[in-house]
Amino acid sequence: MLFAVASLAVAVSMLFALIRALAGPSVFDRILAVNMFGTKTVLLIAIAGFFMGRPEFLDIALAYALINFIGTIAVMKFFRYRTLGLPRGGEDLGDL
Amino acid sequence: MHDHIILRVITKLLMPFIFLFALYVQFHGDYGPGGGFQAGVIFATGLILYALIFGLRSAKKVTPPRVLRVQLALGVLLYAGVGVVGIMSGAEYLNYDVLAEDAHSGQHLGILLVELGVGLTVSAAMTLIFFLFAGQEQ
Amino acid sequence: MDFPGLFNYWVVMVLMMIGLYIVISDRNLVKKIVGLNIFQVSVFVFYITMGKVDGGTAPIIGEGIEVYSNPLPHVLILTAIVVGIATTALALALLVRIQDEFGSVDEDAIQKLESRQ
Amino acid sequence: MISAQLPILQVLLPLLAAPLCAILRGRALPHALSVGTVLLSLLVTVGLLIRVESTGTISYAIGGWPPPIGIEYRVDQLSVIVLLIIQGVAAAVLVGGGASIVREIEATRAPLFYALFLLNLTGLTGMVLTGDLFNLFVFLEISSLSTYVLVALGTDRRALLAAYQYLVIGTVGATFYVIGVGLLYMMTGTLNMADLADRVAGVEESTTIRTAFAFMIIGIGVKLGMMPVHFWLPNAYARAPSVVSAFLAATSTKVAVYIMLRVVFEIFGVPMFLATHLSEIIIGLGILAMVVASVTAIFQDDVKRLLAYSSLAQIGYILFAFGLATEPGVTASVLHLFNHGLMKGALFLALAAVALRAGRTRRTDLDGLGQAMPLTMLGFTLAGLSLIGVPGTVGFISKWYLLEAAFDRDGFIIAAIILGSSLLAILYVWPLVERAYFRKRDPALPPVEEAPLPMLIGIWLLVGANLLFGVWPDLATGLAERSALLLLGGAR
Repeated sequence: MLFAVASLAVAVSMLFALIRALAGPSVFDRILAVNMFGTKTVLLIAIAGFFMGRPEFLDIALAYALINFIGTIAVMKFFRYRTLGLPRGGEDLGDL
Repeated sequence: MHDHIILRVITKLLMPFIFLFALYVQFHGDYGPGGGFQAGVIFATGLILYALIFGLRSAKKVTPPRVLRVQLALGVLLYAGVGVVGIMSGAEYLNYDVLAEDAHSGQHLGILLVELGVGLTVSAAMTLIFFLFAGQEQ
Repeated sequence: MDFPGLFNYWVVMVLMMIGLYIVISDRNLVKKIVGLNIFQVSVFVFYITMGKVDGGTAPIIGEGIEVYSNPLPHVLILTAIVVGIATTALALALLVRIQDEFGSVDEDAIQKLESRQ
Repeated sequence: MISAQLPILQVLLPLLAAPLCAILRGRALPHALSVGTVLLSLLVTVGLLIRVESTGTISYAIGGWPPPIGIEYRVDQLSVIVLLIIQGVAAAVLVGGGASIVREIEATRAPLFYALFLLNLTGLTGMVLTGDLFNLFVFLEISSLSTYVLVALGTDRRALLAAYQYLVIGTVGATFYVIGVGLLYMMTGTLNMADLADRVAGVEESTTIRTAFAFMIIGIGVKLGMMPVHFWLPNAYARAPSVVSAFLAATSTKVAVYIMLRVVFEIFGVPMFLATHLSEIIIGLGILAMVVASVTAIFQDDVKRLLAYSSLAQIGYILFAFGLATEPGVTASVLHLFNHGLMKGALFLALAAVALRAGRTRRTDLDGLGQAMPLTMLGFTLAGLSLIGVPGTVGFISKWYLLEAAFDRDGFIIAAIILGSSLLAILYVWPLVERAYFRKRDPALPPVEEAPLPMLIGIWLLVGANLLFGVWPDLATGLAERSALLLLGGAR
């Protein structure tokens, strides 16, 4: 019961994130929404692991959180500088 | 450039933990979820994060593509080489029983080495792929 | 437990058809790769749902757990996922070269370029 | 001790050499390493041939896990005949292709080229040896992925498009195959071919098995260039580097046919093949390919493309004989699979020599080459005659068995079509020979000289095999007949 309520709550907030991701309007809204969606996925995995008595799921949640974080940074950098490598042309060192 | 100080600091804080986590997944693979492929990807993720924040050039200084290519080949050789040890000692290819005194620890050692090979190859391949696509001139 | 029934196969089939349709119909070469990925993912879903055992949990050894899902399809599909990643990376690398050589990733534009020569 | 390890060595040698090649620098070292590997592999194949002929089917359990739990490598007559063609052509192509590789592959890419070539060889060999359906898929993808890159290395920029097209269609094909394997696994709970053959028999009538059958046939059909899904093949063969064309044309579609033979006859069995009317469909598609592809070949300007269409037509012959599902039919199919590999290997390698010396491979580039490159063109002509089916060459042996198979089913019309298609082969081969011997080379073009010695050795090894197996066909026909027996009777 508790599991159903908890996952329903997370699912509803994921739905909201999804709506924002589809509605936009700006690209940064969408990125933020997708990032939030990913965070909620981590939460969902953690909840599932907790209530099913499988703490091993936390490893998966951790890996997903990591990928989500780096993915968001990569997308942000790409939209800001239009490249993943060299933001200011050839001579610059290409860091943020 | 110092205008993204938060990202820089967070990255520096996070990187060791990412690598630690990768190693955990690598060597914990025979007890929990994980294994060479997942560990390799997580390890590469750390390098990719570094390249994203501190630039491709400094990332290439840390892990030159040439070294990555050798690492990639070595991983495959390690994988195949473990199997060859089986042949050398008269058993079948990839038979790990002969790696140690008793079959059980032999299996354990064998799968550990094979997963290490997979991890090396995957992390090198993922990083190389990122370098390739990020290095495109616009 | 009647509701799910063959539900997973419907999902798989719909995804598969969407993917295949994009691969065949879209003129943009990058979108073709996206379609190809959807197509492959449908097969991954197919394998993973296939291994589910009623009442079974994730196949990680734990204390006091009796029933596990069948891990073999998961292992097989892990291999297929790796292959899928390799294919996608290779396709994208080819596309980068195509963009360099032809200046476009649109099938029609490239064909026009070719026929003019 | 070593003889027990032969099946795995066959796969392992190129697999170990490939990463080593990738590490090395320059051209000479990787070339030497890969030539050594390929020759050693050929030796292993001969060892396997001797063992199979003396003791029958070999089974090798990887990791010591007995089948059907573990992955099993099985070697029987059918595997050996396909292995012979793969390893033989690989050896001839690598020994002979050195100069062509120097011309068409940049120095920085050379080590990777050799690594990919060896990986491709690994994949093809593995597909032939493995007795496990999913392991087969893995090898299929190893060989396919390396093939895509090899095709993309072509000098022409359109090679990129050809590789892309091949990648998309090839991946769809491979995925179809995986779906089929998944459905089979769902019904039977095993992936081992021999085990599957037993278990499918019990559930043969179910829709799931038939769906699996359909998916697998379409998936493999894409890979072997079956007529309606063949369009990737001419582009890929025509635009790949010459050496790669020679290797691919002689081996990759053959291995796909081999898988089709195994899947259809060993796992599903003849009754189901006939009951689903697939037999008629495949015969029809084969005949369609024979006629349409031969006619298309006549009108091609690029000789490489012409030979690619000719390959499609030859696959038509193989498929037609395969579709008969009788013992003479399957024998002819296996035999033609072997013989066609020899002919196409020789033709494409000779063409690689032409591309090396004359620069291009359009029809007009062949003018007067009979005088300028006498040995190369003599080899080309002999292989061309073999393609037509002149007595004394392997082509004749193939045609003989094909006709026998057709008459066996009272297929007089089909026999007439086979003969007619051979006439079409004359129409597309003869003009090339005529150009080479009876026309003068355009004086405005730079003069050409004979191909380098290693290349001639490679070409004449294959041409010699064409003649040898044409005069003394016992080895190939014996193997083919026994594999037909094995496929049609042994598994059940």
